[in-house]
Amino acid sequence: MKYIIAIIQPDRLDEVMAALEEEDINLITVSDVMGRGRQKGVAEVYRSYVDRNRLLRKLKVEIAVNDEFLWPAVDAITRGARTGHIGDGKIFVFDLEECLRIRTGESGCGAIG
Amino acid sequence: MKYIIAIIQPDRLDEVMAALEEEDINLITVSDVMGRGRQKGVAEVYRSYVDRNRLLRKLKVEIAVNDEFLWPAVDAITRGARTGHIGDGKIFVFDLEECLRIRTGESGCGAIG
Amino acid sequence: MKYIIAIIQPDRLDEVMAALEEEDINLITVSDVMGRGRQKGVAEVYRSYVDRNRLLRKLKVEIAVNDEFLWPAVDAITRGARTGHIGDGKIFVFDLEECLRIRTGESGCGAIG
Amino acid sequence: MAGIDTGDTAWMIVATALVMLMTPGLAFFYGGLVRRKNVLSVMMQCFMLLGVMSIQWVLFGYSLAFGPDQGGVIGDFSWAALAGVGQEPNADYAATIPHQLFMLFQMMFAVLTPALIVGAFAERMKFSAFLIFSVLWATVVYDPMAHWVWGVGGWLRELGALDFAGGTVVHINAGMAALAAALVIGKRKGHPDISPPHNLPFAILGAALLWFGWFGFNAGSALGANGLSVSAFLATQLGAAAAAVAWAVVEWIKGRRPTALGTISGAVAGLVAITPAAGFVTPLGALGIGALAGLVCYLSVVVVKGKLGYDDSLDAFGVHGVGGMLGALLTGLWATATVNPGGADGLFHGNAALLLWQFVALLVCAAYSFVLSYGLLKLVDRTLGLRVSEDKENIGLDLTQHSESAYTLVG
Amino acid sequence: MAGIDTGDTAWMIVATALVMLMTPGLAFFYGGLVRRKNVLSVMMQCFMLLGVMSIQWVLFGYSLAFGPDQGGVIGDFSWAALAGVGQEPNADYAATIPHQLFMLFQMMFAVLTPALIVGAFAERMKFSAFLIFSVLWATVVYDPMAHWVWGVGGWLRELGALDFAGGTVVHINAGMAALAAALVIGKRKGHPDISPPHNLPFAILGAALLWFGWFGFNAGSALGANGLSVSAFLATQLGAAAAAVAWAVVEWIKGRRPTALGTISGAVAGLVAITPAAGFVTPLGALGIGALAGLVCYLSVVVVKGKLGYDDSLDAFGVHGVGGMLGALLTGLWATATVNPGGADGLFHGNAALLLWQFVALLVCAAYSFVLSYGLLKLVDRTLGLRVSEDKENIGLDLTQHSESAYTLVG
Amino acid sequence: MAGIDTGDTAWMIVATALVMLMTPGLAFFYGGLVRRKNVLSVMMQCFMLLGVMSIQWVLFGYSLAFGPDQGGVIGDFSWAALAGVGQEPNADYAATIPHQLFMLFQMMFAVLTPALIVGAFAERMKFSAFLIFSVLWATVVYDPMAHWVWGVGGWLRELGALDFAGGTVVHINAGMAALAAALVIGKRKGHPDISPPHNLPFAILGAALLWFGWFGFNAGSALGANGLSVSAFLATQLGAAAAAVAWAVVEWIKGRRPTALGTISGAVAGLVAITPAAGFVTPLGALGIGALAGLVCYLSVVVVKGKLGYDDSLDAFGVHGVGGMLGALLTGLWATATVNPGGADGLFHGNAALLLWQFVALLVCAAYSFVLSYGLLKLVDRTLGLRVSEDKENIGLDLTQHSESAYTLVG
Ligand SMILES: Nc1ncnc2c1ncn2[C@@H]1O[C@H](COP(=O)(O)OP(=O)(O)O)[C@@H](O)[C@H]1O
Ligand SMILES: Nc1ncnc2c1ncn2[C@@H]1O[C@H](COP(=O)(O)OP(=O)(O)O)[C@@H](O)[C@H]1O
Ligand SMILES: Nc1ncnc2c1ncn2[C@@H]1O[C@H](COP(=O)(O)OP(=O)(O)O)[C@@H](O)[C@H]1O
Repeated sequence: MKYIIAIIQPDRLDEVMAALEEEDINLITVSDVMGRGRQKGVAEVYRSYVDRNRLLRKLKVEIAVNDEFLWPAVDAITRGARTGHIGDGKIFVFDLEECLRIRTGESGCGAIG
Repeated sequence: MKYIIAIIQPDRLDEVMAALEEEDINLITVSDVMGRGRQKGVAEVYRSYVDRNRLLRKLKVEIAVNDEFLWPAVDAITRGARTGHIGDGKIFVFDLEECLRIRTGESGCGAIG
Repeated sequence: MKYIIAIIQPDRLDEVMAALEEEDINLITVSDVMGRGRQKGVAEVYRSYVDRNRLLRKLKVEIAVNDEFLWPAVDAITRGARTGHIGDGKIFVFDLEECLRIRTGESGCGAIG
Repeated sequence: MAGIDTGDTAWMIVATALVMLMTPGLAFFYGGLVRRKNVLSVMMQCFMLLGVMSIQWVLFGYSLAFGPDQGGVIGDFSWAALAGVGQEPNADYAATIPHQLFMLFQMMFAVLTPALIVGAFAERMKFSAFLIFSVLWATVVYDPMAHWVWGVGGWLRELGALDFAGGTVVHINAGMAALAAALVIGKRKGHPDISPPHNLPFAILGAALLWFGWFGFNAGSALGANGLSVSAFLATQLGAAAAAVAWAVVEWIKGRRPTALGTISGAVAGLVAITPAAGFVTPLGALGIGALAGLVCYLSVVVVKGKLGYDDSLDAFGVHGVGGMLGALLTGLWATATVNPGGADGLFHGNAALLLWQFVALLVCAAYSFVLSYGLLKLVDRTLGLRVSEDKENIGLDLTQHSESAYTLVG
Repeated sequence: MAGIDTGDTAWMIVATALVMLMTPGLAFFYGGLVRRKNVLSVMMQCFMLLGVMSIQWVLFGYSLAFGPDQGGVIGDFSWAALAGVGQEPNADYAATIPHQLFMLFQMMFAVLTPALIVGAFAERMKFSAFLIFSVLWATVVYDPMAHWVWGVGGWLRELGALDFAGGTVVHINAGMAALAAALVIGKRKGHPDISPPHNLPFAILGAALLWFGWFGFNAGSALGANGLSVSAFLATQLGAAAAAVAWAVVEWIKGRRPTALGTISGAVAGLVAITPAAGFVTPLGALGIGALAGLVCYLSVVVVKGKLGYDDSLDAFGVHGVGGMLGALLTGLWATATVNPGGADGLFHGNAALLLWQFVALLVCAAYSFVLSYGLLKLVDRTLGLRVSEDKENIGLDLTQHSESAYTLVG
Repeated sequence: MAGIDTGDTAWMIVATALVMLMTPGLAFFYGGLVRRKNVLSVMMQCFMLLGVMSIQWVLFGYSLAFGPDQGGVIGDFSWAALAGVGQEPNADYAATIPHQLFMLFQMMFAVLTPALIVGAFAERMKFSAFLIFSVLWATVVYDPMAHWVWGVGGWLRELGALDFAGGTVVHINAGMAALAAALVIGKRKGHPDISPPHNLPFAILGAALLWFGWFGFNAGSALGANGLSVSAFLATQLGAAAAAVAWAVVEWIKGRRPTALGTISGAVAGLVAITPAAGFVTPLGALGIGALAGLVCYLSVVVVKGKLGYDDSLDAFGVHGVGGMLGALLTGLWATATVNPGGADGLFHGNAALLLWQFVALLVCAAYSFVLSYGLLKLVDRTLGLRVSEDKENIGLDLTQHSESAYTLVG
């Protein structure tokens, strides 16, 4: 099992979710993060104070998948999130040792979906 | 060492924390996330716009434990979070390579607790 | 490749970022979390209700690095985040299997920076 | 128009608008204190009352409360749909402003009072049950009591008890109904370990709007722009100020820190307690009433409530009920005819009788309100069910009762 | 000063301040409904109009609108920079208050009206384009229409159509301009799958301030503290109340839940629809207008808009345009000279002619506003460009147009 | 009551309520600009002053400021606890409204002024030190200066300097105290790299409430509902409008974007600068003062402050101090007796002397305020300690001073 963490532009979530659905991947977890990457943010100005805005709003998408879904998932995220502009984000893949469904107590591959 | 990420219902945090305490696991990190799982959300309605509400509020609980605490922790989370309804959530377990306590510089198993 | 998750005090972010820059590590992802560690929070009081405040505000910093940057990164975080007081936080290190840059599709070590 | 004074009318129009603003103010005061998943439900309840109660009042509520007296206990229906309530003054109630303006001023009270009760059953009542209960309560509890105290011929008005701006009809009444509601509907799941207020600045905003609007409530109850309304304004400001400081000081003395929530709770408690007294007491009397209100409501909310263990979510009883009763009694102590010749002297000015009448009025109204509210709530519970399912309570009322979330989380 | 009535003046000063507060109210109503990345841009636009329009009005807008008549269509420049507009009353407009106060009261309308249009093009217009458009629009569309309807010698004023507080000049006018704007600027990226309102409590706060301020708007339009202003106040309260309830009830009946957003949208729709009628209808008439406004605006926003598919982001047309036109027509039905001898009877009181005049006035104004607004928007689009780049729309207007974020995310 | 005018009284009651609302307005203006961990501390400080200063004022502050004169420098204690301050007018101050109403109107100024200083030491002062300092400051600095400028027999009142609504006593005074506070307490940890405003919509809400309330402040300073109060209202609106636009335009010209924070900062700067001038200048004069205020305060806050390097957290000195001094001087230029026969002509109307008096008054008051404030702050610092420990500053004042968090993060 693999665990994917993707950092994407905040406004690409709908596209990413749509692309994932096409691959039959429906279960995800999303959260707000701030990121500093290569993208240069717009400087923010507050009276005398100029914030060079090193941190930009991003979304973090987390998906646990069985091994055979890894690449379809990665491709789907890439498809949905890519605009070709700097700041599109990154995908990180981890090995997932164990997965449990709290409701039923099931574990392993069967618990992922 | 293991690293546990649990996605639970927002209102089960107190129960989960209590259950963890019984196992002597006190150190955790919690954050707000939105999740899409099998649970169907209530549709949200804003004038003409109906949001099928694919994302529901969840809490993410992260716990680093020494190996012998893994199953007690997983059991405690399950105990605290389970209601038997769809949407109860998932537990993901990762291998944790290293752990350091910033204050003292300690590392390894001793730094976890 | 390694993936670092550091939990730090909310007001140490600037120092941590500065220390990381000295090591030429510029790409990070930051988010709000609540943590319970050894630090005892200030009790919060709301009329009749006293919240022993088991959860304190922390920041979570995530950094993916190539192996040779792991220790410089960990040291930089430690340097930036350490105050010597309880509550300074923890650093967790994971093995990162794969990393992709969404914009270009690049993967592996080259995609990290 | 004969007899209309433009200055009095100008002030009373504004006072009416100010009292109207108190209901949204309350929506923010309460809304900031609940959990994030229930904030809209509380605000929606307040806003809906602004709609429903205005209509009820115009159609028959005003007539029941202020219309021609039936045996001292209620008005009849002759002013229903505002028949005969026009632009001319009605000298029985206010000789220098249009009758409709007096009616409007009272309308805003009739809107606010049931909204106060919301604090007791917040975070767990069905919206439908809330609506039915509120309309019934307004008709069966509020309108008659308003008639007793303010209506021409009302039996309490004749009795000689003093209530300048509605301590009895508004605060004791809502407070006792709140107590009944907390008892009937039961505790919230998890009580007393409920997460803290989700947005204290909203509660502070609400308190500020309440304080601001209360000038209309109290100084407007003089029904004109004159020395008496100014005196009531002054008492209002001092009651709120003293109680805010008192609550914070008590917190400090008890070894805790002075809190923002405590300070605004104190302010509201002071405003409640000064309401019946506003037009009858000197500035020093107002300071005294305020300080005691801060202290007593602190005790009732922080000490007593904890011991009794019912779940009055936002302390509607602890602040409005207790503060209202305290204010009624203290009016019996500090009232003086030197401030208002239309008033009476209290115990501190040599007249013990007043205190007795205050006590009688308080007792009767509190009992009436508690018993009828309890009955109505049980009735709604038996028929429609008062409380949402546990599952819905977990998810939150915003989503389950109104299909909305107050804030977006991501994006 | 000869002829000044302190009571009337007191009320009109306050009414002016209340109408001023409506623009920030609108900023919160709209601001709460957009996405988090655009909230400041909407608030900034409203606030900037408070600055720019006040200046335009004083320099020449007031003179164009209310100055000496030129052929029934516009005022001349003789009152530019407020020449001759002093502390003495101008009996043509308001005999008992300083002329400057009348001018100020009207200023707040001139500020608010262009701000209403913001709802249509929110989340995608360049700030510079917005500014230029607004100033042009105020000068070319608003000022003349204000003259027609309110100016001494204005042709619509002579015609006999009724508009108590600005249903035509303010709401139909802004509503039609909003429709033009939604058509010219096009849909937001992602429409109709736009994330939900980022902060509904802000929208509720905005609605509360609008409701509160609207008392100044409508009851102030009586230009004095008298029976008529009270009657207008009452109609305002009932129009808002009935419409809020009606919208929520329709939602409920259609098998959805009653929503907080629906309730406040209904309240605003009711306030819009009652605006032309406020000084001419009985309380029951006001209830009728309000209930219909809730129903019709619900249909226009939820049913019709969805089908037509333009993107009026915050329903500026659906609420202000539709509600304004509905109110104009219903005034033709429910108006009665018994409430206001200066008014006229409507169809329900035996006079069909009024409905005709209402219809004519509505049609002319709606057409004038739509056509000129459309032309102005196209003009600005061709020269400066109306819309931000797609990239900037993605990032959000707060950052790209104002270099600011509304909220901090971490820390 | 002999001599009371209901219209004047109606307006002044409302004006008093409006000025009261400025303090919560300021709480939101300041509260939105600080970091999330300190928002309650700022709001709490404002709210606490609403309590404490009201009490101080009634007990002895009003008597010190307005009571029977002692040598031109201070009032005596004969009006302590409002002895003799009743419902009858006091013709020395305001002949047509109850004396208590004049006292109340002034009370709201006395509450607001120390609250303005909060902006300078926000995010790092101990709550206890803040409280002690504020009460001392009100007594030793504010009350005497109010006497000099407004009290019968006050030496500055006799001198012939003009200050319509409190530019000197309120804004210069608070601004200089703020400068002293910024110097004595020192920079915040991390300055100037402090995170941005945590909630700009709150700051916008605060600015809106300030603007709204300022109508009471300035137009209320005419102490009646008449041509002068309307003229002051107009000047207020135009001062704010011109300054808001000016600040935004300067930002734009300097190659940045026009910001929402800049616009509201400009509005406040304009309101400050027009305060002393409001009742003495023509509309064009008001536009001029506003535009200059926007420009000069921009420079003082964005350019000069950066160079000098003290940490006036929320620009209490940069806006209130600088804006207040600018307004005092510009009053000396633009004042004209045609607007207000009780005023005087300024330099532009041929009278250079006024400018001199304005300058003298400004200098004396600024110096007095700075020196005494500095001394008081040092005193409190030596005895109680002004500043929280570094640790507490890190954690935030909400938690460490008030045991509260403004918002919940999870759940
Ligand atoms: N090495 C990294 N460690 C942690 N987060 C990263 C890393 N690289 C990128 N990110 C996250 O991804 C976001 C996008 O990265 P960026 O470099 O702007 O995009 P691009 O993919 O176009 O190079 C960043 O804002 C940051 O949140
Ligand atoms: N494969 C997954 N990847 C990422 N997050 C998941 C995954 N499966 C579940 N989750 C998270 O867990 C939450 C609960 O899952 P859900 O399927 O509703 O519960 P249940 O355990 O009852 O099947 C989801 O909302 C989502 O946040
Ligand atoms: N074992 C753990 N699992 C998850 N989070 C942890 C763990 N240990 C510490 N943390 C996080 O780190 C934060 C700081 O830990 P704490 O024990 O207070 O600091 P210290 O490093 O001084 O012992 C905690 O609030 C929590 O968020």
